[in-house]
Amino acid sequence: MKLGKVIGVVWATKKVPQIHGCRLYVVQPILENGQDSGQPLVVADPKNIAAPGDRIVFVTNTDAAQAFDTGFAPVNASVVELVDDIA
Amino acid sequence: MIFAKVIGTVVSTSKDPNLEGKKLLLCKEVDHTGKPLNSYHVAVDAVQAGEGNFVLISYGSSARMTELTKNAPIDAVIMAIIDEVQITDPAKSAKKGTSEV
Amino acid sequence: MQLGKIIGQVVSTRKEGKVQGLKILVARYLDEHLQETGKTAACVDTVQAGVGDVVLLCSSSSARMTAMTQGVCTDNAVVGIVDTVSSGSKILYQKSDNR
Amino acid sequence: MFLARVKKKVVATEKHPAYHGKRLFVVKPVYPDGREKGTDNEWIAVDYVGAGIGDIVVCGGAPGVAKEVFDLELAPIRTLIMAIVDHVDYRDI
Repeated sequence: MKLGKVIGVVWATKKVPQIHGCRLYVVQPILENGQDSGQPLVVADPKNIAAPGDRIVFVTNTDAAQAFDTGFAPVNASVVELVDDIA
Repeated sequence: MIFAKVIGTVVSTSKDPNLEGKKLLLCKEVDHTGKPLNSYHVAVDAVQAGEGNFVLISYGSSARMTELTKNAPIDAVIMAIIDEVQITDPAKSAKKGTSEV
Repeated sequence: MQLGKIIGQVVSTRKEGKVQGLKILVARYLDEHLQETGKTAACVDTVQAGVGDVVLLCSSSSARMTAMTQGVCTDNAVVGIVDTVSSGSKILYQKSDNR
Repeated sequence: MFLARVKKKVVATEKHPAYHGKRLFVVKPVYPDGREKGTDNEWIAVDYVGAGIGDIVVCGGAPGVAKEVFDLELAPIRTLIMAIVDHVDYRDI
């Protein structure tokens, strides 16, 4: 899992049924000190946790599908937590 | 997921039975501003995409997680057609001028 | 999937149990303009491809999803022989009959 | 699996149901002698062993591991803190 910052929204009307109603964000991976780390990527938000501007924790690869109620969705990354603070 | 632009089609007759009836599209990877990156994918189309479309591709084992691609030897699938990418952080949006998509 | 061109075959007498009897081909990766790149890969053949064919290469765990490669320790498989690649009205590649 | 140092705690109220009651830490991979591996190298890991800030830990995970150890239906969890390291015996090569 990694830390990221939501920097944008991807609008898509035509998508596979598994991700209907799920928002897709452009996320910039960041370090704990707020510094950017690597290239932005698209992250799904199945539980509607995040909003643009938020710091989040996201999970990648096979485990990303587990964030959906069905455990079955063609996504490579999912939001799992909204970060309040890092102490 | 990665951003991509559909640039062509791939036709194959002798292929794995699990690939039959699936449309294969040639997709160039781009970044969120539409700038072409240095890689491409041949992806199975799950959303009736066409040439010129700006799409999202899911890759690796996640690509098998649609009804269409379940249990098929597919490692890239087009799972959404993008209408718009809205970047809220002005410092990040389209640094290189206008989008090419 | 990636596009590749078959440039040879791997001959090996001692192979892991399930790999035995499978043809392992050497493919050179092609870019989106069908130009050869410097990278090559060894991949299990599932569609009787031959040297010179342009093929579809499937990687990672998806490579084990064909009838032939189920449960086989491979992470790269040839899953199709490409006939045509076109971009708009432009034909980028057309398979010739007399290969 | 990799060796890492626990750096900070991530505080969150809104989370995926699988994360309820779990502690998250920022961990940085380290060499056996405790030096950090690069500056741009940082992971978020779910605590399974009761680690604290400053500890050297063993982190890792594979698809499905979290599902098993936490006995959950769905677990979008990849990186786990699996062990707290007392000391590392190693030889420089």
